Amino acid sequence: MTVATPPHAPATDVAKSSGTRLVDRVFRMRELAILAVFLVMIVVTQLGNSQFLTEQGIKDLLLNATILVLVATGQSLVVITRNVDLSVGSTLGISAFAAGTHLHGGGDPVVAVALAVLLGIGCGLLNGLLVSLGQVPALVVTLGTLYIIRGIDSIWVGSRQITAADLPDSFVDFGSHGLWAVPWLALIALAVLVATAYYLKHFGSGRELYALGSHPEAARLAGIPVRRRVLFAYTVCGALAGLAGALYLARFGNVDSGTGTGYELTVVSAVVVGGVVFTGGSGSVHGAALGALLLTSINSVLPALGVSSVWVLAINGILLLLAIAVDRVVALRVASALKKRNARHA
Amino acid sequence: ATACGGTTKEDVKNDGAGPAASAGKADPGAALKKGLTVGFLPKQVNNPYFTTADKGGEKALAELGSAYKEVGPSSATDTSGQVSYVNTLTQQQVDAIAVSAQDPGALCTALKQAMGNGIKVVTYDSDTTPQCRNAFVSQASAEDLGRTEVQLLAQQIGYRGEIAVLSAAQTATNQNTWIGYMKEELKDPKYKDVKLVKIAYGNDDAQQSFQQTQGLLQEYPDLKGIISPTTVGIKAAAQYLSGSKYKGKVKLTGLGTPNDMRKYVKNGTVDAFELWDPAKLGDLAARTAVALSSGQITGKEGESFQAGGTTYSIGKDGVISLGKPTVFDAENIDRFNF
Amino acid sequence: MTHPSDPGPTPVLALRDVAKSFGAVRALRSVSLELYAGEVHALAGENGAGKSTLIKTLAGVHRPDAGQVLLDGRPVVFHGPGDARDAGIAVIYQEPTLFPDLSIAENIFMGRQPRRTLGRIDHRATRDATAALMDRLGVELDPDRPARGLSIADQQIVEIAKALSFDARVLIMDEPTAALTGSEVARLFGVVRTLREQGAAVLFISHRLEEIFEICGRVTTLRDGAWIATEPVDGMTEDDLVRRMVGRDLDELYPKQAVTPGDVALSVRRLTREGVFTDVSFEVRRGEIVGLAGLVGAGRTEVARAVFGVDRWDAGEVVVDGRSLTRGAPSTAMAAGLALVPEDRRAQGLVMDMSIERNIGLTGLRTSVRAGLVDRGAERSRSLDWAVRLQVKYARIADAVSTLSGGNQQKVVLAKWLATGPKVLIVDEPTRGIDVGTKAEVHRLLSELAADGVAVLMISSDLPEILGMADRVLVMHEGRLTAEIPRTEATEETVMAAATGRAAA
Amino acid sequence: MPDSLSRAIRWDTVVGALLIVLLLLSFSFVDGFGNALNLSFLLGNTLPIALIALPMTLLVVSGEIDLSVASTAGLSGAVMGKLWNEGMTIETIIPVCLLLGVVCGLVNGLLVTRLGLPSLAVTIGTLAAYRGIAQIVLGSDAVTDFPSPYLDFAAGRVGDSFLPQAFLPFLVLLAIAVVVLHATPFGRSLFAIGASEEAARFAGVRVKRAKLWLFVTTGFMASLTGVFWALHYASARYDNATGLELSVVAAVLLGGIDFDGGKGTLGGAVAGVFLLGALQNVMSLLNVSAQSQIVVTGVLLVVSVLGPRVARQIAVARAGRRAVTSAQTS
Ligand SMILES: Nc1ncnc2c1ncn2[C@@H]1O[C@H](COP(=O)(O)OP(=O)(O)OP(=O)(O)O)[C@@H](O)[C@H]1O
Ligand SMILES: Nc1ncnc2c1ncn2[C@@H]1O[C@H](COP(=O)(O)OP(=O)(O)OP(=O)(O)O)[C@@H](O)[C@H]1O
Ligand SMILES: [Mg+2]
Ligand SMILES: [Mg+2]
Repeated sequence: MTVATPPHAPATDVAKSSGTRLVDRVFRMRELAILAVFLVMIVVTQLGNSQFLTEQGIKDLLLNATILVLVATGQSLVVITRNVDLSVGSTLGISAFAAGTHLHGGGDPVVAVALAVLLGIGCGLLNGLLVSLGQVPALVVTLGTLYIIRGIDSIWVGSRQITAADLPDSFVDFGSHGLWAVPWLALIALAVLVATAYYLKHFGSGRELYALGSHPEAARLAGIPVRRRVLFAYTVCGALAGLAGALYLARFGNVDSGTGTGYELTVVSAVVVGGVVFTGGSGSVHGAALGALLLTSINSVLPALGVSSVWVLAINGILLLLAIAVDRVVALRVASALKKRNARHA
Repeated sequence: ATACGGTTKEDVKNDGAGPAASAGKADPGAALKKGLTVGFLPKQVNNPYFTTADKGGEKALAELGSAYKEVGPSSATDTSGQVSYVNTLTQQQVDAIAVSAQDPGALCTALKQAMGNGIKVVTYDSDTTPQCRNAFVSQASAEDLGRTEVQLLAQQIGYRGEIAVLSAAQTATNQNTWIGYMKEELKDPKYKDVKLVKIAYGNDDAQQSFQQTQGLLQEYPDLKGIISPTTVGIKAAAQYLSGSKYKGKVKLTGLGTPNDMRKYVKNGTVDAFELWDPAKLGDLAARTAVALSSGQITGKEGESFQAGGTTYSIGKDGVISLGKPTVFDAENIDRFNF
Repeated sequence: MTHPSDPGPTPVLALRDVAKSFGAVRALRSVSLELYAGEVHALAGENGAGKSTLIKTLAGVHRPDAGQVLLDGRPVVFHGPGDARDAGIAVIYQEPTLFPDLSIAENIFMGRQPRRTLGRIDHRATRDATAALMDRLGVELDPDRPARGLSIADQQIVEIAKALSFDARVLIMDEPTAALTGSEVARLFGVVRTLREQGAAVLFISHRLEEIFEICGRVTTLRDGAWIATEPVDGMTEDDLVRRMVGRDLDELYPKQAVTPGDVALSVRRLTREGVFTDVSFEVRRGEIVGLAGLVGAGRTEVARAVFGVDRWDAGEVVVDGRSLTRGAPSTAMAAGLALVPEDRRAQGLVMDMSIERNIGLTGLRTSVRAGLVDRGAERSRSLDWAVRLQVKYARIADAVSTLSGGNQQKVVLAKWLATGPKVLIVDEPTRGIDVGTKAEVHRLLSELAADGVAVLMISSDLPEILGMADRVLVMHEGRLTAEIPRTEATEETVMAAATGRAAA
Repeated sequence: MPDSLSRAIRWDTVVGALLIVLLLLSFSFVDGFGNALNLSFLLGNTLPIALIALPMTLLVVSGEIDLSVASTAGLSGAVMGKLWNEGMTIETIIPVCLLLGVVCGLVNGLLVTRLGLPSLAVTIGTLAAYRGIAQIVLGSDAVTDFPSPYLDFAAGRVGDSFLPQAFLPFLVLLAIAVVVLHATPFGRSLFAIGASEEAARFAGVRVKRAKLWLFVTTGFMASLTGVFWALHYASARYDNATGLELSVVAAVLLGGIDFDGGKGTLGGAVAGVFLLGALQNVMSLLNVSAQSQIVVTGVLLVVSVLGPRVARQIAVARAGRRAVTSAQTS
């Protein structure tokens, strides 16, 4: 800062206009990079296979992304607070089965979904309580609950499974129908996403999530109820994993004790690709959602281009590396732009 | 040996092929022993298919007056887990092990150690290399399965059009054998208008199988039929088809369980598919194990024994075949519950 | 005891017989303090005397083990910093506590953003209020800029802005000026005076005694966690205050001995780092202490970092003792005999979670080895030796440095580098946050080192320190060396003229 | 008093004690646990995790993580099978595979240190990439016919004792790792890097170089594990060792290694590995179902982090109370 500012020269006008634009551009840029990668990928695929973007094709793309988008949205909330929830796959599995058993017993679909969400909230609360009250590393605790919830799920479910035949037709149809090419499930995910993004940007408690992820000690000193916020983030994450479980049931019509196994790595990948930083405090849910869309689309694009499934895994991994490398380059650009701005002039 | 004195493949092609027949001779007249313990080790516990199979084994053992136990890993790709369960069963001195091998080679050392400790080893559903077990109870001859699936689909599409296969993992031994026989069958001139365009791998994962099906349909818009010789694959493909515009237009067949597929048969997504009765498979595995332990058979080609009223004979490499698979369609599906 | 200048009947905020211990360390023992509306009250004491602990007790960070906190004469219990804030107490902590990922505006208003309907944040109002605060402090910081990458001084400014934004009844400042230069301090004091006139109570901590005399009405002294005295500043001398703090008389503060400089030990030639500093050339000789002055942000730290190799330089050359250094390699710089005491002790100087012993040992990993393995005995005796020589106040050498008071942490950083026996020592703000007694000690040490033939480059924002210690003063302005002033000609005026760019180089 | 107390509640000591208690109980009460065959099974099946846990501990202490280890192991197994099918000698194949592991580690290391990417993200990427390459290399083959001297070494025991032959080399590697981490300047600097990278850099530690070395070593050990795995189970497939990374991470966490970096001991990590291995073995012998075993593992992990925390809080509270009373009496 400079010492000699003329007393009545509000330099703030200049700062505001250019500054706002810069910061906004900066944050949008990272997401734009992912969006660009995504669009290029889609266009290339469409050029290679004209069947790709038919009504059915678009519907498939959206449906594929839906569940991951939901879980990734919840996960980003937790990651923004400098924590992580590895148990989402297990939560998804157990809530999907709970919803399934309810429907199998002739229950109401709305109650079934509510049941799944409630169970998810329960798992989220468990994680949140352990992490925030116990003040122990989230990675270990949620790796533990990953095992615990999965184990309980397996003991409860045993070798039973819920198949499409056990479910009301309306529920299964709901999983694949929609408004023209936009499935109902995708609309639900979109609504959740928009609501979460709005909350994070425009509500005090949303901003506090960023604050406490950015510097936990400072957050405590600023009087932010750290534990309550962390608990909240985990609860939302669990609830969304539960909701995703119910939607999984609608979409795949099939759940057993293994449902959602290994999902945590996919979710974490989506969040990371979406530019949510693991050390907390930065990133956005729409970034994470874009990351999820990108990741699931790769799995549709490659078969549509006729790439042998042997190659899919390797290409997936390399694209993931590319995505984070691109993100990093963008971030570095941003940093140097900030530095230049920082060069003040008397 | 090679010039550099190293160990190469040629040096070690020594182990005789063929099942690890027990030293003694078979005594077809020997009485079936009672009070034996047979340990079932499926690829994965909690897997409905294996649970049905193992329940069949449990029932048979109860009839024969022997004890049943089941152990196994909770993941179908946890090979080292399966190995340590072989070790555990060896440790617990069971009389026989019935195992569905995740990997044809990986269990060998452990199974040989078990046989070294006097334990009889029967593989079922999925085999190991022949010298690592006494006998293999095959669900149906691989040839039968491969050929009938092509026949089923060809009928449904009127012997004309492009077809694809949706398999499980690329490494799944049984899948690959079946696919081999499918290709054989397709060489028959009556299939001259049927073209197998692609083999996709869904890794026995619902979501991946889903997306692979989507990809097949996008890549080959004129696709007429899909064969999925895996219960997970066919289920995922059926669910995708039933919720898409391809429902009823693209035919689907393969291996599935009646409970999984009932809905899709009823709503017209699937006309017919096939499977053996897993409970019978478990039943036969149990009876084979007891027969081996009682000395009625040793696992050599040509031996035969009675099991549940039927006489089974041991084929090449110690393979015992369950029989022909059942075809399920709208007519008969409600008569089955597994 | 009487309060001759009692400004009002009930104190706004008070401590009565408060005690606080950390394990075996008794940080506060039965301390009482009364803060009245409209007064600026100083808190003085050596490093580790318990000042920060006292403040944290007032702020609700620590719960006292015994005694009471009184608000408007009534006992209160603060369950957390939020309670204290709601009671109208604003605190600037000794170490900046910003959220690096959030904008300056959000940092200032976190938790108290102006709201619109439905509890939504009014982003525009937040930004405008921030800009107004920056105006009031006379600084030009973009409210939308993230806090990451701000210099310590700028961080301190944001902290001050944050505290001011509360319009609090009580403002508590723990060494707010430690990172600031004269002109910013003057601005801050202007604001503090206004607040005082408006009836706020201010508690102020500084190790720069002249600041206490400039702005404060009363001063409370602590020593070893115990209350010593509370008295009006008027009529006191600096020596009186120092005696209260230290319990004895003090040696001369700047005991620079005259030495005849020897050979050139450090030679920096046309060093340039794109966009940060340009064409910097200077030499430091054995036995010489060279001061590097300049306004905050002039690029002094950046030069030091580049010379030591933490940052790369784009052009130029650094020669230590005749050996040209590779750029961007601190290990070769160390091998050549260079040492850097960095400005940010918490992030750069120390591994906070590691013990005192290990921290001091860290620079000696390469030297205290036997047969390729760490020689633990040698490491311990080396660490103990230096901890004692610098009079670090600690309970156990194996305690984590994070448990030390700020000044004692600084001493550990010094110990860590002096233990390497450097030929050239660069110290960046070596006495920031260090109490007068220790400051004298550090100064004595630096001149001893110089007398022993070490070349010392001293960066400091404390101009009297530079003037008192340096044989020669280099001045930087906006990334360039603008002046080189010999000791005899160095005065506040000449240095400031060069630092603000008013004098041609 | 607080000193000895805080030392006593160090988690790695607790894990070590738990392991010993478990072993004693199992020897006395669990049928079939104590015989040589079972112990050799136990050690043999735990070895792959233990082998990777060694470099992983160093990596985690320095604040990084490598999730691609299992894929690296799978890739070197796959390449081993492929080359063997091509007729190469096993004496050439093994060094080639180890070299491949070094390359895998180097790629991880360069991405992390040169591009400054977070290791968690990078190695999730290479986790998929390496496994994918393994799939491309070996496809659906399963190679089993490796030369028997090698198979026997990997699966065999020392004489009639319970020690697998491969355990002896592991002990040597363990000793090396312990010395490197706890007694060399390099190891010391890892703790500093993990706790505060910037402060370490300012103290002249070559942070990037150290990390690069660690990633390379981890890659090397992972491929060594892959080779061992293929020989031990006499089966080289592209999906060998799938999911092993989670077991390694769980064991290392259980051993009290802090994933924020800067804390932990190798003793704790190895105790964690064998505690998990022994527990699973015992539970199987006791006919505890696989599902319940998962729950037990999870509970153990949660307790492993909650336990020391609770103990410490109790200790601190007690010390505080004592200080107050002494302050009042003085
Ligand atoms: N969290 C803590 N844990 C253990 N000891 C602590 C802790 N905080 C402070 N101390 C100890 O309490 C004593 C008082 O520390 P405090 O930070 O209050 O000193 P200070 O007067 O602010 O010193 P300085 O001028 O150096 O900032 C010191 O001995 C310090 O080591
Ligand atoms: N010429 C410059 N103009 C504007 N900003 C600068 C300039 N040089 C450096 N900065 C930025 O200002 C901050 C302070 O710079 P630096 O630490 O080099 O200054 P300094 O003179 O050492 O000041 P102090 O040590 O008192 O903070 C750094 O974060 C740097 O990015
Ligand atoms: Mg202090
Ligand atoms: Mg500086």
